[in-house]
Amino acid sequence: MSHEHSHHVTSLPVLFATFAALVGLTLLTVYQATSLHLGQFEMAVTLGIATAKALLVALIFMQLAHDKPLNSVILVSAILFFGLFVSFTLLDRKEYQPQIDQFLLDRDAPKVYADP
Amino acid sequence: MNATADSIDDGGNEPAENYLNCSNTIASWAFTLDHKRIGVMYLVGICIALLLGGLFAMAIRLQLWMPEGMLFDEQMYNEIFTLHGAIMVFLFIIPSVPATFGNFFLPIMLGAKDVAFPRMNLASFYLWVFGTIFFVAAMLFTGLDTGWTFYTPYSAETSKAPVVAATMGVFILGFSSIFTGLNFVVTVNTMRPPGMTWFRMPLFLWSIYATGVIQLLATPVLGITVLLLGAEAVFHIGIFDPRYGGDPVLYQHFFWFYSHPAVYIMILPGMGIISELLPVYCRKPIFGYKFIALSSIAIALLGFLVWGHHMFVSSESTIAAVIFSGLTFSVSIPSGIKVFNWLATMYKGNIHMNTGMCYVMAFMFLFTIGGLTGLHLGTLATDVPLHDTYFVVAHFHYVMMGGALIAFLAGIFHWWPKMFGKMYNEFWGQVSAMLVFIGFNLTFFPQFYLGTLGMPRRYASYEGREGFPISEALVDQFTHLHRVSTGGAFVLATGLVIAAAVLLAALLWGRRAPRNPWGGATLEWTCTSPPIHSNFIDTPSVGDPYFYENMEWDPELGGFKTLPPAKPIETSEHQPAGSE
Amino acid sequence: MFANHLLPALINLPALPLAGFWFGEAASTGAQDVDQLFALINWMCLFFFVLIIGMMCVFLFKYMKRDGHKEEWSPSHSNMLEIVWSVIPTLLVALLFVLGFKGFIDMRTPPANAYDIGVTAYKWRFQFDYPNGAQDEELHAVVGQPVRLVQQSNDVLHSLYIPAFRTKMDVVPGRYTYQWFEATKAGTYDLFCAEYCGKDHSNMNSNVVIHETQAEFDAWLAKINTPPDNPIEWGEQLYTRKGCKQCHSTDGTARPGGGPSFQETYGKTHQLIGGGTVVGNENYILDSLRKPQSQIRTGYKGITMPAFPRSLVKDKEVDALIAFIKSLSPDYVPEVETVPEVETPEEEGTIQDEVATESAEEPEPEEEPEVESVEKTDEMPDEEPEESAKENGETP
Amino acid sequence: MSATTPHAGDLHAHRFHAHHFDTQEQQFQAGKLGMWLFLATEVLFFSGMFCAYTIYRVIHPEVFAFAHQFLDPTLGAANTLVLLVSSLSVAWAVRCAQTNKQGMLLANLVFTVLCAGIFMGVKSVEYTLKFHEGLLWRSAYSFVEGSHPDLGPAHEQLRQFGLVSLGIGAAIVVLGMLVGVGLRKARGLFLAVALIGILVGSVCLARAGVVEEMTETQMGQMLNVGGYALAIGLGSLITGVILLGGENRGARWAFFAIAATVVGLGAGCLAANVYTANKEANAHSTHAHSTHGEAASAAGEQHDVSHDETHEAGSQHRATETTALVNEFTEEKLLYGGEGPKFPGIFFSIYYAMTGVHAIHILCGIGVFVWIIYRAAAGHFEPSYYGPVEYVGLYWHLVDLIWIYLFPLLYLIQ
Repeated sequence: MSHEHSHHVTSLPVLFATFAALVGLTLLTVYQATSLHLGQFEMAVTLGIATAKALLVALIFMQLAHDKPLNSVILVSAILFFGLFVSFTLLDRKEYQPQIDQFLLDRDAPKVYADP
Repeated sequence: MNATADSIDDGGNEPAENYLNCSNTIASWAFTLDHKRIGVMYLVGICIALLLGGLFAMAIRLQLWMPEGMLFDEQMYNEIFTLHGAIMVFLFIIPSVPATFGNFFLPIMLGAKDVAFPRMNLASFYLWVFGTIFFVAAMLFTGLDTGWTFYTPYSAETSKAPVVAATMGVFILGFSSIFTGLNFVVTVNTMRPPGMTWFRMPLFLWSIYATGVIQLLATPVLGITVLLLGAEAVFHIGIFDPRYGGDPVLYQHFFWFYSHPAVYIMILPGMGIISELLPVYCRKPIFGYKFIALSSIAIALLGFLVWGHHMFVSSESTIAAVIFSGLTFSVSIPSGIKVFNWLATMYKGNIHMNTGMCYVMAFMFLFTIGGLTGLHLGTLATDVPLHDTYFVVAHFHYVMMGGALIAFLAGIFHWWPKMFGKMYNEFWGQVSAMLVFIGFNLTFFPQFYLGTLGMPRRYASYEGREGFPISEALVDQFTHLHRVSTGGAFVLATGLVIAAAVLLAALLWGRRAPRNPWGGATLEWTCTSPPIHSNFIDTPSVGDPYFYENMEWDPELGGFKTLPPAKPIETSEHQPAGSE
Repeated sequence: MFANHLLPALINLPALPLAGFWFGEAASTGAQDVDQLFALINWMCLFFFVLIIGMMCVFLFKYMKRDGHKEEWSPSHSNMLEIVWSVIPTLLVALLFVLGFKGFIDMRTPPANAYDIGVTAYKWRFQFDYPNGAQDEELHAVVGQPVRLVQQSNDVLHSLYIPAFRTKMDVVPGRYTYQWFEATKAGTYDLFCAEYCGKDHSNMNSNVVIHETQAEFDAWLAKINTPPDNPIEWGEQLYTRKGCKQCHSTDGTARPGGGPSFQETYGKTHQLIGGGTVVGNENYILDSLRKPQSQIRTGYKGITMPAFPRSLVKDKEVDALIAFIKSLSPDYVPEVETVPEVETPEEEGTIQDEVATESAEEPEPEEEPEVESVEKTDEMPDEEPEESAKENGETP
Repeated sequence: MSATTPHAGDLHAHRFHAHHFDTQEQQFQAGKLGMWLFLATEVLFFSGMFCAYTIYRVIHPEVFAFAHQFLDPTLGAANTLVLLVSSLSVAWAVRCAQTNKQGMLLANLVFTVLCAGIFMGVKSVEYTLKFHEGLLWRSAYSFVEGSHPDLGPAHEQLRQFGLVSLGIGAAIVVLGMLVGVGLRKARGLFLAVALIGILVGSVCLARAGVVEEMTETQMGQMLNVGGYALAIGLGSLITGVILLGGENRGARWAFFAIAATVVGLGAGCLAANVYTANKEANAHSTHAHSTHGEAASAAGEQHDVSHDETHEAGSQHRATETTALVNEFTEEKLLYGGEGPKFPGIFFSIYYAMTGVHAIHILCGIGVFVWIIYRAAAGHFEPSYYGPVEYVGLYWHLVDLIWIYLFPLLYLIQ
């Protein structure tokens, strides 16, 4: 195995095709967000398109598709810990939101104690 | 194993030049890329931090001698305990073992010339220095009184300048920590020598590796947390500060997502040192190698799932508290596995009670108490009264100080001959271990009781305020316990001073150290004491790191010498479990 | 010193855990549950501690290096052992989790008949609001009556901790937090702030008074709800009760790290940070209380003074405080006419009168009343019909 | 793990082979692993802000729906495209290093930095606009009509200074490339100066373009921004022609394609600015205080305006009602309350935190690219040693990747 070929070299057509796909997906997401009204699916579709783009960048531009699996593992585990952090925090935050709402409600309501 | 008797030089004729004396200019130290010199510079730095943090600790203990506070007013006391905590956590414990012993010994244990990124390593040290400068700035501004946790909204509304200085210091120290961890992970991953499979690495490397993983995954969250906190204090961006619609409990989530795993950054390297020292001093292969190695990784990963247990009474929701409590108990299992395996290693050994071993025993005693009292705190119902009391203070000092600091001392006594080529006075070393052990227990055990009686932490005085005195019986009990604690602190300090004196005296008057004074089988004992600039003359060959049967005490050398192996290691029963 | 304090403490120390009295007196229903669980964990810990450290010591002495002793072969791993010492602790901690979980759910679930007491924490006091409108800085309750504390914070994080009831919950600004207890014994207990909250954190304690009978409690409640007739006397009480005393003296000296003395306040002209002066009159005092950061006198760190909104100090109470501060002024002459006036519900009128008199004497007569009226309209929603009397005096 | 297996090509010692690595392959893989680990820390670094975003969006969807309308999706999309193009050029640069195409390597790297400059330029246009409209973070949020300050004569000077420094910057880039290809000694200095010129230029221009009073014609603005974009496009075009003359035919055409893209982007940027300018003009001329933009005020009603209206209404979001609410607002409410008319500020807190930290990453990227360009011009990289190009490329892709999420999450909320 000669050194020049020990690393994957991405061909130009692949690079440009990836780029074209990325631009296409960007236009799609702008169109979807401004012209289509998908209601409850909107967030999922937006994030889905973003993730598709992210995957293209990671797999082809960042060459994860041809790289050692360890590097993919690192990226994936970073994202997993990201998810862990956000999801646990969000879970707790949503649970105690009523106590904040109640507080704001009371604060804006007339005072309980008789003001002079 | 291709080592033969004649290929191993046991130190008969040491080369005159080593990493310490190969060049002498200041620049050769300041710009060195040698991991050993960087490790030594770190050692000096963190010892200064320890001294500083220790002085603040003594000030705290003295203050609490009298119920009304002996030395300072409240404000001053608050600043002192804040600096004690922040300095000890960010400047001392987190970098202590990885940055000194990790830097010094990780490449040597791998038979490598250096870590993967030597320049990044030096950068990491200077980031530590700059971070320290920010802390000094925070001290000079006077008024960093937020506690080391920087809880909002208090940190966002008072004493802005020192808070911003200190948080920026933490931010920079975070980078230092990330660089160190990254370096170690990459080094272990890519630079292991031929023959050193994952399960033939010394256990110290496993623990440093696990620590590196935590440093990489947790520290950036601290970075963004302090950055947002700084923005909150300066611009009032309303994410954490309730005065602007933010949420202080959210800050606690952010903070503990780093700071709980950080606890394992502190203790895992300590456990690694114990796993390394124990078999050497017991002359027995480590018991359950694979379980100890994997439990390090398990602790590192499980450590990320439990941060919410710092918030059981911080108005975290009940469901989150329950989930976090359940997950918290999971961490106790791998920790328990380690302790039991250490015990099993001692079984039928030939225990050399050197200073290093004395500290190892102290560690096991203190860490057991620290770990077991974690059960009181992990259990939801009992945590409620104990939270934020001296019980917690005692618990984490048993783990962090009784764990991390004692392991650090064990390591320093173990490796001092290798690092500086001088033997220390064994008797005084053991005296220091005794004093530290006794002093430590005297200082912190009464604090468990203080905590259950209800003494809250971070109190500058405990007599109550005018018109509302704390009940007399309680003040009496508090006073007695605090005084035992303060007395113990002086014993502890004496022990530490003696330890420092023993080590420094060794530098001046110590006998020249042989290559292998304790009979260790890891690679650092095959190079000279102190090691030469490039560590090894020839690439060392890798054997079983816990195989001691081919070693023999040589009174002439004052150390151990290696005999040809009785039988090839590959077929030995003493091979680590992992290689099967 | 050693003989006096250290020695007795050392002698007592081993006896303490033996007595089984880790916690102090248990005075609530929940406390007994916590104590039992704590004792269980203690025994469990003791067992493991003795096991581990005992084995360590035995090995240490048995296998210590000595002449002729050599290490012996023993297996270097055993999956059976590893499983044993993983599974048994797992089961035990699972048990602890379940027990702790149960106890915790009880702690977080107040009974339906709980008596609500409002808690407002501020630097560095707790204020308790009773349903009948009474306010006090002591927590009072009755034996056998479950009490739910509805907590809010005026500034930073605090934590209300009652060791005797084994209960604690942070008080968080911007939201409510709750805790509850049911006392089982009458008496006076300590109450601490357990979450670090700044300078006087260690002085933010109070008492919990548990009354034997409901009648006793009601009597106390009625008493606390009736302020003294004399506003100066009332002001003096508030001076202690609202925490002014911690930072402000009454003898002209400045407390270290605190604020100006009350004696130096009324009727003097003060230099402000950032230029300008202010005259120590009623408006100044009101502003200093409601918006302390707006006018900071030179030589003081205004940042330490928390704002006291109306939920903490009612307007009536402000009047009393002003009367008190006024009485401290060196050139104070008791005014015979005003005293009966403040006793009536129309204290607001008093302030107005005084401001009017004041403005006649001050160099800037234009500004002062205007500020006053803005202040009042800003702060006063119209929904106080029962107090309409005072509106008459000041609506433009 | 084959890191320790020596490669045939590794046997000759390379000049950039660090002494502590056994083989060059080992060195390359170590660097790459290090970079990936660093990227993992970057992901977690951003996680804090994504967490804050998620939480406040889940709890206050109405605030996000209201406030995001002040962001211009056209500018956001333009910046997304700029970053995508730069990602392509970086990937291409790596390929060039692998295949030993020195000229294209250099060209691609320089082009990437230019893209970074454009990104920062557009970003500063956006920031300036928001600053002057009072669309700031929570405590400083003060969205009031007609809050554009007049910079006076300093304004014109600023714009000219921007144009001149941009021109100088572009010229020095060209010179630097020439010198880099010819005399491989001093081009690092040239390139650094060039980049500083470009950055200063684009920021100044952006400021000048936005803060302008509308009495200054829109034509002036068009010229500014157009000149800016065209200068960059032409600069890289000329550079490409000079650099590639005779070196590589296929690549030359490809480079023309890139240059055309840059010009296109410049035009897009121009269009975006014209669009912005039109919005301004509308706001001032039609004084139609229509209530399109009343939207979700503090009361928290869900804003429901079709996107057409949204676009037309533009800055009419400074609706009278909002203004009225701002006036009603009292300090006490801000200090001790969550919601108030200033509450949309929470969106901008998060917006500034996320995009600001991202922009700092872009700046750091520019810094390392300068270093890489310096080394590329010095001819350090070749198929057996191109690690640094790949590592910096990975970093740049991650910055792009984060923006890929920031764009829809901030600009495209419904």
